[in-house]
Amino acid sequence: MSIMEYNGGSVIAMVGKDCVAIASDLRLGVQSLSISSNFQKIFPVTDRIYVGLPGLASDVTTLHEQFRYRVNMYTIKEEREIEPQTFAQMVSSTLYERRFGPYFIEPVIAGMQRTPSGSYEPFIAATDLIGCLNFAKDFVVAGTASSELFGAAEGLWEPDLEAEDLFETISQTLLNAVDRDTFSGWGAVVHVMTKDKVITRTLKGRMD
Amino acid sequence: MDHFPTNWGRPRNDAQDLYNTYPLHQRPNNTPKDVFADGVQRTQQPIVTGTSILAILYKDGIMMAADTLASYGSLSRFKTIQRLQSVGENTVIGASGDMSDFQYVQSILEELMIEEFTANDQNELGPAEIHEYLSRVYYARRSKMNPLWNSVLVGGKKDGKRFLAYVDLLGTTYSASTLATGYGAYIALPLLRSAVEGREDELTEEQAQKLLTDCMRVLFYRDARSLDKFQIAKVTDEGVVISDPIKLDTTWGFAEKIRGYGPQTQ
Amino acid sequence: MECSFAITGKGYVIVAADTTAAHSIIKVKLDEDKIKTLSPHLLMAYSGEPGDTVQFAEYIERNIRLYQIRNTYPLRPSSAASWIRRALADSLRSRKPYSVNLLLGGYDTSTYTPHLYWIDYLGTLTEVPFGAHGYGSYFALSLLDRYHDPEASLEEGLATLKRCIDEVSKRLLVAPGRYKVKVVDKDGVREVEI
Amino acid sequence: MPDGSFSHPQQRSFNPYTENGGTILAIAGADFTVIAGDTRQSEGYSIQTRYAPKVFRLTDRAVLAVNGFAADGNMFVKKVKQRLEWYRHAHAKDMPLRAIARLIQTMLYAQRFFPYYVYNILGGIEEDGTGAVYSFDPVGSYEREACRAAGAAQSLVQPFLDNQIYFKNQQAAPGQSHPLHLPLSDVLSIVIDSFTSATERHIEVGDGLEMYVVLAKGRSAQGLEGGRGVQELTTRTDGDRVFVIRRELKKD
Amino acid sequence: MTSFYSGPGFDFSNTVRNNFLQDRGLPLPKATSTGTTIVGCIYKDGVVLGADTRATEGPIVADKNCEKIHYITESIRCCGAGTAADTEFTTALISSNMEMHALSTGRKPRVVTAMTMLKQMLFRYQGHVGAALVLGGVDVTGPHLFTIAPHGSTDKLPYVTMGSGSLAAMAVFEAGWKPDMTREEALELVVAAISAGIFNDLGSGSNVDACVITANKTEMLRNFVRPNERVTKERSYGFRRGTTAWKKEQIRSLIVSEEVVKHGEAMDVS
Amino acid sequence: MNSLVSRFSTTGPIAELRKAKEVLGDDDEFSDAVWGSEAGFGSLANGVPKFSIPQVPDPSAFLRLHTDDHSDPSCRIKIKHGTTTLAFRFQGGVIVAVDSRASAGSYVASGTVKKVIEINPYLLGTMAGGAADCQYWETYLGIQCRLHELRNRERISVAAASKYLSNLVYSYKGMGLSMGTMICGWDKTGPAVFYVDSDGTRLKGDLFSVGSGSTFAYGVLDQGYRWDLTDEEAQELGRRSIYAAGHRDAYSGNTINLYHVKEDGWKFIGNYDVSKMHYEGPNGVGYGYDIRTEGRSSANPPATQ
Repeated sequence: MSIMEYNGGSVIAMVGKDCVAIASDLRLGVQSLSISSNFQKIFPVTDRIYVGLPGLASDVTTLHEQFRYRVNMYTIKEEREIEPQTFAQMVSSTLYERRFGPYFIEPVIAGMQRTPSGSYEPFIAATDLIGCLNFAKDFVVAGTASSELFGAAEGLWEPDLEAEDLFETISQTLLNAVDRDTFSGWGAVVHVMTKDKVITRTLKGRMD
Repeated sequence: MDHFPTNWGRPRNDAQDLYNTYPLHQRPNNTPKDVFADGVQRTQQPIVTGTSILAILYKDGIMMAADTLASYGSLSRFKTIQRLQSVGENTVIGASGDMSDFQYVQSILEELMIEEFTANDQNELGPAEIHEYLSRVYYARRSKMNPLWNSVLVGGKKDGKRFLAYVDLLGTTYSASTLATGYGAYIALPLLRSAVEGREDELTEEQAQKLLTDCMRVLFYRDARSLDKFQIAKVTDEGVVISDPIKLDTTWGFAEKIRGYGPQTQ
Repeated sequence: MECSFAITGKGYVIVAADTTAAHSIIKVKLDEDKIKTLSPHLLMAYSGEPGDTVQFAEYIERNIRLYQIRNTYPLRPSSAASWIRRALADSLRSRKPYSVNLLLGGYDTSTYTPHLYWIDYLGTLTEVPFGAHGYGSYFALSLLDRYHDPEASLEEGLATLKRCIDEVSKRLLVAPGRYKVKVVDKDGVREVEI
Repeated sequence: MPDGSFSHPQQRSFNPYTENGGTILAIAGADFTVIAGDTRQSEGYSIQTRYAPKVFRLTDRAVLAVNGFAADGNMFVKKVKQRLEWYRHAHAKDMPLRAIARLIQTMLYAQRFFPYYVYNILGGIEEDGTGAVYSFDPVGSYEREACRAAGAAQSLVQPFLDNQIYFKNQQAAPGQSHPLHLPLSDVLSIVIDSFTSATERHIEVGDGLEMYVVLAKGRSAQGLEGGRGVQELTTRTDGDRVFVIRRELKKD
Repeated sequence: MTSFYSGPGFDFSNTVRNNFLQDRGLPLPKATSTGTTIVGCIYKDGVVLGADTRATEGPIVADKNCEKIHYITESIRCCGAGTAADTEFTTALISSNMEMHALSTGRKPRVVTAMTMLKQMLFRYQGHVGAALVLGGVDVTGPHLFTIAPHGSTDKLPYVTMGSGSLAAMAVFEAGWKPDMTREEALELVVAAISAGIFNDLGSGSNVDACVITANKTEMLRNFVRPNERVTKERSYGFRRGTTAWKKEQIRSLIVSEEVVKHGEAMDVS
Repeated sequence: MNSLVSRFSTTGPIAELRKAKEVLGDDDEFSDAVWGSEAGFGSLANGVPKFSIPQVPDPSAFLRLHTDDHSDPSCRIKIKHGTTTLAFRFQGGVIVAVDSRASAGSYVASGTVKKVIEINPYLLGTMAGGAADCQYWETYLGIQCRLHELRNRERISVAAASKYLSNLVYSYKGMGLSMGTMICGWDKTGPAVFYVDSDGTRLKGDLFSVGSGSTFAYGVLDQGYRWDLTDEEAQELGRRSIYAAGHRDAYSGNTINLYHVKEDGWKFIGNYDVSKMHYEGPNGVGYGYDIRTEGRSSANPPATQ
């Protein structure tokens, strides 16, 4: 039982065709005892960025507060919304600052990045607990069920999924992965982002 | 057994005994004391050791190479040890790791071959049989928690079939067209694989010998417990031939241009 | 061992905590009140490392009070929970962290809703319809899953609480004997007998 | 170092176990069973060999896959084969699958206090002609299942199989239901994709793939016979049949 | 209460808490450390650096195509092995320091300068910053190649390797390196060395990145060789829409729609 | 005399065999039983089987080092663990209910474990702790119960069967066995439940729950338990209690297996998916808290005028 497994929880993000999805389970546990079935680990940062924070629940809240503060400061100073790429770097440096006393969180970032031509393209990234960024082109995962998520996503993910198909693929990946992990589960939530809307769905997952 | 919900079913934690209920015989200070335990000395670490063995398949059979050094810790203790040994007419074995254990294995193999010979059934043990026997010996010793601290390569050719396999102190066995033990598995094996894999039936004896010599040279450059004197054994249809020690030619010319480890230029 | 429970009902939160103060194998005191009234509509049950608990509870009590004096009205339950969590999380980074588990029950007078927050010594915060700390939670949570009703009247709520207490005293080897029970609703805080 | 002579010169106590990587899986169909394993054997970050079989034919209707500590695994398979040979001599027939499963349990449990570090999956055809998979833990607890992955990448492969074989978390289209058993061609595709996915994400999986297919007596071997890399291992002509299909996996 | 402002450098405020958690019997997670093969080799006109592209978390491949050759200056590059975040941030920091140095001195920076900065920084952290680096570049004094170990020791050789695949790669160099190679020979040797790591070391994998630096040109050959492309899957795994059961849905539209309501008559501008 | 000579002689076939055994470590003593069809249990019929013990000063510490994933999460051999089982006596017999999850570390190794072991048509054993320990010893117990029947021409009593098991595992105490089981059945004395564990405890009782989720099961079970429950109520209580544990305990869950022991032997009532119980329940009413209380709110706004 490591600290990362103390409260449990997993997050995954996937890229689709002009859309991106991020999903997490909803369990908050204390080791094997489940406390809450509605513990959100994914937070909106801007209209087009979501960040998932699986790990120690105390740090989920602390880091969420800290990111909110830093993003607000950025918005005030720069007078524009932060872009996903920039936000990822902010997450990375925030974590690396505490290289020798880390937060026990492995963030996952999903968003729609504005291109120079004014359109949006999907963006995902993940970092480890000291801020090493991983920009993948397909999917990123983190949390106690990460190996299960890697396996399921590697099998199920396909390029250029439309938003609705991406929803099915990420949901199936997440649900089947967390069912094989004792510390994740108790329901799930999925956010699918396209250029003009965000669809948030609460899944009917296993409750054991 | 621990009955606490989150630890249910696991062994009880003997570091703390909250309710003074820990079984008497298992209390931390009541562990069974074997008064003779100190008297039993097993090979718990290798003492006089040999380094890598390399072996490959080639067109006519198999070829194996080993240097002639036996080290005592970081001391180059014995410089003329032969670590390749023929067993019967068709097999050669090479051992790295503890040399005394290897000598024991040599003796039981000799005994085995004599017994087989006395059976007089015109049936000689080939490399596959000897490897199987060795794997059983090594596995049995690891199961007794008293391992023979070696990694052994067994190679040979019998009835037109080449054979090459590995066995180590845990009884782990495997077979491949190129094998190496010790540092050879890290340094020489990549070179051997790229040269041999897929070309096992094309490689001539000269090419094989050159390849092994090159690898022994690289090993001598990079393995601190190696020597520039080595032997090559080959097993073909004609039987086993183990060469006399060969001296490696080495060059260290590039070193002349190096000054220091950083900003120095002169 | 320490046990605390809290459950919400129609317009109220019941908070119950055992009243034992223990040192090693000795019960030092049998009627200790481990539920602090932080503001007119806010209750906090605390348990954990002896010493830390009282010190932390008083620190929180004073600061919540200070806020009320400065701003003329008290923090709403969710804000208070967030602030308390922050205080606990920050203390965890200090040289001498507080090791305190909390159940924070409050009645939000502007939305007419009772709120219950479960906070542990690591600074984990989550809102729950019912919660428990201590070994009692291993027995009470499944029981409450079965019997808790968000629209229960106070009598029904107390009956459910009674079930929890009975179950814990039946099954837990180190079950505490007595509990203090407090209720917060639109009329404020009051103690009830059980 | 693989021979232990350099890596832990200070180590006082001898560790009789090591881990040799790789992954195995088995899927039972209505009248066939597929048992597969990769062929890489590794220790630490080194590849020991690119071809070390983990799946072994026991009889014409039973195939055993072993994974974990290779020396224990190989020795265990030898002992099982020995016991099956004795059974054949005593009874003049092959041991039925469910009896082999029980045999493996008692053999594993005999080492309860010095366990074989081996995860076993037994696959084959039952006496009633149905496909069956038995999975074991290292000390012998076992159960019959329809599919199972074990070994280094079990946690990667199993959720994928749950989804694709058991249709877990999938709602069937209105008015339809999920098939109980998949056809052989689908199962083989899923097995191959499981292993290519595991190879992508797990460093200890790769090099080669061996898929054993056991067909119930009388089932046509169409699609298998003459296929690429297919070899038949059946010893008798009138019973169940065993095939092996070999494929390459990535070698990095 | 701690403020959100934090000064430069590392922030140790969590260490007390983390030690406390450890005392409670919760082992701390290990930082992501990567097995890697990185190499460098000097040839006639400059330096060739090489790296594989696999990043691992234990036995799991976290990133199949990451970039391990980091930018220091235009003609100095640095390959990183070890703790991934450390290599990333250490090279970024030194890169910016080098830029500063170049601006304040007004000269093209030298490779030894970067090496000295790196070794001093790593030595200061006594190996706790787990970066093992191969630094290569060309400056006015010619091509240079260094390795920097996590504790801050450095080495200067005509061909170097680092990471878990370093032995495999070094074997290729020892067998094949010769002085004054051409660009093609050097590049081929580097590719062979990285490939030896990719195919023989489980910590290394996927593609070969290379970087050729000469006095007046730097070529970053990202994914120079791709020997490990995934084969196409046997099946398609798309799901029928409606496969997943969900309980509730919420749609947030990001389109700000404004209705322009006309008020009164249009202004008379005649 | 001959045998003595052959034992100490250094030549001849027996000596050869002995030497080979010594070198190759073949310490399996095979009796003729292995030739038979008993699949290895053959030797068991003759007495308690032999186990090989590692030759180290403290074998149980050795075992713990390699198999206890709780003290060392990276230990190699992960033995399956985690469970909730319960059994209780009531006027209509004995209800036995178990979950079906086996976890190895944090990985759910299986969701379909049969944790009720059908010893014979009148005896059930439950499985908690080491899956292999329970499966093996209760199968072995089944053999002994059958032998008892053959020897004495009557069914073994639940008390005797449980005593037999208890004595067996007690002889291995401290070696690292892990087992907590309820032996349930119906004999001349009526319905009976005995709790037996690897510590050597054996308790007769009315109501037991065992395993990591047992506390959660107790929470529901105690509140609903009465001696005079009807069969349907009792079955519902067993099911509901295991659901409660499956829901709250991370190491329990997946499905519920429910058995009812009556005078004419046990009967398998059914297999119920925990998640389906949460959303739909056995008859359309979900057990889940959020399902049960859907639409209900604790907000108490003053009645609007």
